[in-house]
Amino acid sequence: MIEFRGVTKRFPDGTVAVDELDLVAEQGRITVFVGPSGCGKTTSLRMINRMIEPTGGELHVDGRDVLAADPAELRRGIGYVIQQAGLFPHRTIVDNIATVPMLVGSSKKAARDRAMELMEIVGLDTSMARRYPAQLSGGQQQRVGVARALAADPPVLLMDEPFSAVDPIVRESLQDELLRLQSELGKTIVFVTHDIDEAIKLGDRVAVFRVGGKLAQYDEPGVLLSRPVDDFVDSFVGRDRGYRGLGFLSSDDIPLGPLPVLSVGDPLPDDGWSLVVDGTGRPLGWVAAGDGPIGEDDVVPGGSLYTVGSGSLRGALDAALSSPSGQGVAVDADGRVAGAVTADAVLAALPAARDAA
Amino acid sequence: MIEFRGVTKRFPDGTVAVDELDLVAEQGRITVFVGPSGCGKTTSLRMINRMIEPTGGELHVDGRDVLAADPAELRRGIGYVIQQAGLFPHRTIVDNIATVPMLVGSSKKAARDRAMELMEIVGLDTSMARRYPAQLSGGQQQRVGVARALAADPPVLLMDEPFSAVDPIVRESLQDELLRLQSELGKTIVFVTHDIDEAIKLGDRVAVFRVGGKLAQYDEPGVLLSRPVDDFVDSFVGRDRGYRGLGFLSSDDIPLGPLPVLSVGDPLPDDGWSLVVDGTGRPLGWVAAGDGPIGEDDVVPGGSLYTVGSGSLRGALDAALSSPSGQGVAVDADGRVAGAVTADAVLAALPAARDAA
Amino acid sequence: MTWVLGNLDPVLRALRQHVVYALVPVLLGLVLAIPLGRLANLNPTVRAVLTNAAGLLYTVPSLALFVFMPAVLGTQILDPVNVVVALTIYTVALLVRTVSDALTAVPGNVVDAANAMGYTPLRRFVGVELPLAVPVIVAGLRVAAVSTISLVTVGAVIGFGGLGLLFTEGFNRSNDAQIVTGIVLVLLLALVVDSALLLAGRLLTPWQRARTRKAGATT
Amino acid sequence: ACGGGSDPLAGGGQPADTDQNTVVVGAANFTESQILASVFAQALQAKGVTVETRPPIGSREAYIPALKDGSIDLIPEYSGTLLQYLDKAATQTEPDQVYTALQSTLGTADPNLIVLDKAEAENKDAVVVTKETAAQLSAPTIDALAARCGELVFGGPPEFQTRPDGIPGIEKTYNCTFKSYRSLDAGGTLTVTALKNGDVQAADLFTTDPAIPANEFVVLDDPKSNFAAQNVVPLINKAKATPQVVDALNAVTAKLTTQELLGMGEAAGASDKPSVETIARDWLKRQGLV
Amino acid sequence: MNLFGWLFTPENWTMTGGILARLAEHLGYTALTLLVSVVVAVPLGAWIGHTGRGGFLVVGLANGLRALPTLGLLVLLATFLGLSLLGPLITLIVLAVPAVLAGTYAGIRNVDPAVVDAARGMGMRGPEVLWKVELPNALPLIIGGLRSATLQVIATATIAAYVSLGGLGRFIIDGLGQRDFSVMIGGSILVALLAIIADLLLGGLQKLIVSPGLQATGRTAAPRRLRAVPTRPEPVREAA
Ligand SMILES: Nc1ncnc2c1ncn2[C@@H]1O[C@H](COP(=O)(O)OP(=O)(O)OP(=O)(O)O)[C@@H](O)[C@H]1O
Ligand SMILES: Nc1ncnc2c1ncn2[C@@H]1O[C@H](COP(=O)(O)OP(=O)(O)OP(=O)(O)O)[C@@H](O)[C@H]1O
Ligand SMILES: [Mg+2]
Ligand SMILES: [Mg+2]
Repeated sequence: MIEFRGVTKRFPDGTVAVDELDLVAEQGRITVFVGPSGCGKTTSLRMINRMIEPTGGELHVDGRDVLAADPAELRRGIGYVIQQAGLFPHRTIVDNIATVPMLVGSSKKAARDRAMELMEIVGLDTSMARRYPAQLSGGQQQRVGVARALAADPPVLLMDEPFSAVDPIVRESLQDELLRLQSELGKTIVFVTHDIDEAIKLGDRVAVFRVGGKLAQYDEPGVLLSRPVDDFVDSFVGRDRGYRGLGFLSSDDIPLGPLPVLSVGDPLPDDGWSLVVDGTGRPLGWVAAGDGPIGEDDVVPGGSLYTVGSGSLRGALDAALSSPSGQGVAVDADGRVAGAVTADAVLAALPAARDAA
Repeated sequence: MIEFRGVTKRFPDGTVAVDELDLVAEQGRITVFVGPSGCGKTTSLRMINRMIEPTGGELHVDGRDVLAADPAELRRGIGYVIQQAGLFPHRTIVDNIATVPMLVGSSKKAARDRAMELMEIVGLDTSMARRYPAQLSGGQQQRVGVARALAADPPVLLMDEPFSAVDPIVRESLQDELLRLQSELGKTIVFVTHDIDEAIKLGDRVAVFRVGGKLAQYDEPGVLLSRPVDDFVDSFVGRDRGYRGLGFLSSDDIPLGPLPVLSVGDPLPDDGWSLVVDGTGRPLGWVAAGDGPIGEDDVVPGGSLYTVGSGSLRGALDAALSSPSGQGVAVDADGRVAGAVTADAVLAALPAARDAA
Repeated sequence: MTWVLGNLDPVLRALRQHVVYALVPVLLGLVLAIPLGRLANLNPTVRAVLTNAAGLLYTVPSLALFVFMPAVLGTQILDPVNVVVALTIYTVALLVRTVSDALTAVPGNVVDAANAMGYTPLRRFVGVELPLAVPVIVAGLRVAAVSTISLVTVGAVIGFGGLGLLFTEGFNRSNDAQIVTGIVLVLLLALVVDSALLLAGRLLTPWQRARTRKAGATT
Repeated sequence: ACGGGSDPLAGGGQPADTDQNTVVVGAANFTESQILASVFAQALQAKGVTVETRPPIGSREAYIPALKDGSIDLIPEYSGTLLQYLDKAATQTEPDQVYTALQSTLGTADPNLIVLDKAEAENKDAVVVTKETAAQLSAPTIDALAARCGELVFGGPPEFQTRPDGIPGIEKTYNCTFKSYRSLDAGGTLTVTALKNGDVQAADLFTTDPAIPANEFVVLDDPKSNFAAQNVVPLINKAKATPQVVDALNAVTAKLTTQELLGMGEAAGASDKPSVETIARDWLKRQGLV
Repeated sequence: MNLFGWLFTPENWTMTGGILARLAEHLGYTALTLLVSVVVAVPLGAWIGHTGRGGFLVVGLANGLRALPTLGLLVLLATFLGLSLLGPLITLIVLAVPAVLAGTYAGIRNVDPAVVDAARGMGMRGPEVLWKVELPNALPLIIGGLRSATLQVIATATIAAYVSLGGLGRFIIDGLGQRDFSVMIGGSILVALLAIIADLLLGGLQKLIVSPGLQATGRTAAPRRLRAVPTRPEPVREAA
């Protein structure tokens, strides 16, 4: 658990980067700091491991007074991941990861063995162990950065815009990976981003900072979207927040409708759109009404798919809206067609889901 | 009008960056090239002003054969804006903008006067005229870049990821500015980006390239979202595309429901949520049921607002989804409450809007 | 050529002497410049003082510096220490800025990451900053070594050995062959030392090769 | 001498740090001195003395301090200029007078240094002019030149300008003040070239310089004996002058005549540019000294 | 003995062959050398930098000539050319050209490629790009090269005295021959002072003619990444 009590940082030039911050980042949870550029996110984060000295207030990490601790030692017990990973370009991947264990006195062999394990944990092929950072893609480098921060098995992990330098697709996979990892490791994570989507996706709780180093709102993401405390948070959370808020509502209660399917070679439907599936029941696309048997060319790619069970109302609604037929395709965990979901059904489920959240 | 006819670019090392491209960028419209990194967007763009020589095919700009033109002269008639502006660091802002007019023989005075006008047109304070590029923020530099490209009043404007180096908020304002400018100037613009959101927002038509320099799809953004031709475009266009696609559907047909409003000081409603407005009828927020008169503190900020007339189904749906009461607030152009919009009404209007598009 | 073959002994003696006079200062200079360069980065004032002092030393003609040395050091007039110290001063003057620049160029986020992992300052310097500064330092060292090799010849004017003797003596006796031999040997020596440093730099920085390999592969 | 003096060139008087029995041989920065130094060195070696040679040092003003501080132990010298260097007031000009005066002056000036037997060989500084200039003079003497000194540029080594028997001596003895002085080198290529090309009209060269006959230069007579006798003498650190060393060097000087000196100078000028070591060794062999 | 007394004796300044005369000679040699070097090296460096052809030549030349011993070249030329000014002048030019050449080349090469690209994209032709964009932007490094060349030449011009020419080196060489330490140190101080003053003047010139947009403007001037090879050639001195 990380506790800020009235923490203030005034830089020598007079800038007040963080102003009387009171905040508790809960044990085993992901706390996200979000806000416009220069609002003091990084400063707040770096005070946790004393990379920046607070000028006022108290700061405790797992009950220990940060300001009373030896900085180097404190830092060895707190993982830190930054943008573009900050890897040591002159060390191989495995040695990068083994840095902290070796710093605290592990044997080289033990540190490297542990590093190899960690590579697997963060989803890196161990054949890359002997490469240098420059030989890795940006996304791979970020994974190494995470592995390195995890190497000493610190209870606390600080991450400062770790994924902002990679492209959107890789970023999404890194985010998913982080959530998976966290579900296994249960670290206390403080994560800084200026991307509200990322904050909402990753955060158990999200702290929105306003410029001047003030905390504007600190809430669960669903609450943030549905009840921003003021216009600043409202505008920061952005447009589409109604739609995005659906992402925090469970879709378990949506009834699935029947969805008749055809296969390639079947005759084209008489009217409207029909879904075509492959031999295993996975959706191939839609065909419009017509004559004759269905050819490969007749199949039009469909909309987004809604996975039953792991899905949110957001996914369900988008599946419905993006389908040419108005019927969203719901699939099971194996990707086989499970039924149809309509926008109306999503809306109908909304009040109940809101109450449940 | 810019016409690619079977244009191919094979670099000396054998890379085929653009492969038999056929494409017409229409007069007075914004054509966006989008696609993953390395797919040949930049190469295609730069062949238009012969910064790169095509190795095959024909290219015409406003009916003129590019390959037969004198490159330097051709370029003076085509505005070109690149990432991070590429401003001349040794010249003041006004002289940067005046470059092309002076190159084609304008007097210094005339060129500078014109440059001052352009600064205003792109939204730069003319007090910055004597500054140097290094003294401007990234967003301001981009505006200078646009002004410079416009200086010779070229009918054609090429823009290569012009906004990708600035932060998201500035980027959005630059995008809006570009759309405003274009509505006044009506240039033929080719715009390169790798951000599908930007492409959808700016493009009259969007060309999606796939790696290897092939055109995957070339359509209006609404069509792209609703009917991606294949899985590549589908996955590139991304999730939420059903919802985003609503942004291209007119909301004119949505019926507005009645929305009773209260003022501060009125008694709190008996049940459900009620909208509170100020003296001019502009929404202040929602209040929940309770006893006693409405105080400022009771008012909860509401969801996003839907502006009647200029709105799309997307805005209307989000207004409805983000409202605590389930009733989206529709406002008129002046921001006064015009009525309520519900999600059901949006869905009901969907088929008609789709047909109309 | 015939002259060289006929006078192999004195030529080789001069060469040996030259190697010692040139390489000792380069090594000493490097050893001194590293802590000084680090010091220079402590704050802008120290840096300004050190780099300006280095620049100033550069304006002192080398011949004069050779002659001043006994006054400063209290050494004998023909003591090779004079040359070695004078050339060491030049090397330090040349390298302090290079080392300072090289350390400044170490990416900030890497240093930051090291701090965040709990490196102590000394350990960080030795384990992270210095290795990353190697390419730039080696580049500067090559320059320093080559110029020192050429500078040693000036010592011959006032009675120090080395290949410069071939110049002064060849000049006295109008012996072109001797002068040319001297020039060629100085150039060869510079080339050999330069290549050796280049090679050493490569061996010390395997990650650099990794980078170029990758760059090569992607184009 | 830690801390040094205000004038480092005065030397620190520190004893040589080389082995007590090693004789360090130095030379001035002109060819003849180097040849003589090599002759000394090889003669000593032949007698079993450990010898170390130093690169040529420069002018007398440079190597005398080196001798004093023990950087070198032995150097070939010329009796007259050495005497004048030590005693600016010395007036002796005849070889034996000069030699005797030198010995006594040295005894008081620096008791650590002694000169061994002088050779018959002489190599004086001399005022040298081109054949054409000489032809315009009434007689080939400095006296005759004196009237025209004001029109002439004189060339010589930098130190000649201030040496007692250099420009000051010529001015005093012959009342000859040259138009200007041009610093060149000690009887080397520069001086010869300068005289040959007319950059200077009169120059300080050494009488044994093979360039004089080669270029048909004329050595002007010195009737008022501005330049003292210049017999070659070994100047040596007393501590190193063991009987073995003294005998070996005296044996050399006994054989060294002006003619022999000229011969070695010519050998050095030969087109194959033999090394001074070779010239010295050849001469020693011919003389049966090795 | 007062080591600085020589400098403060007025007649040492004014006499024939005195300090003023030597100073004038020294400045003359330096100016002539720099003039020739700039005329040769700036156009060559600009052309190579602009076309990108022959870059290896610049690098090779800069490195190779650095190793060339100035003293050796000087005496070699003196044995051919005698006492003329030509020998020392060639020697000094050989010393100065690489610095100016490398400065110019690096200056042009270091211009942000995006800026050059923008210039071409606006329809500037090759010479226009060079004149209007590349050269003005390269100016700081060109002058940097000139500054280090000037330092080297001023310091090294002293060796001209070794082959009997004038300049402040006379005091060093004559003082050496005469073992007059105060003359030597005085001469050296003059050389150092001259170098410093010349450098300050060139620094002033740089402020004057380099566009303010290129001079570090505090917060906004992004630090350039250092290259593995220093782009501004370090001053190298070979003889004095
Ligand atoms: N060392 C410093 N000295 C003075 N002011 C500083 C310093 N570091 C940061 N600041 C200022 O403190 C404020 C907060 O900075 P901080 O880096 O914490 O912002 P941030 O929220 O992380 O922004 P970003 O999203 O741009 O990373 C800014 O106004 C910044 O300019
Ligand atoms: N000069 C060149 N020589 C060889 N190959 C090149 C050259 N320029 C570009 N390419 C290659 O051509 C392909 C297309 O490059 P291009 O710059 O057009 O891509 P892009 O779509 O603009 O990518 P990005 O989004 O990264 O800017 C790439 O594979 C690239 O590596
Ligand atoms: Mg930050
Ligand atoms: Mg591109």
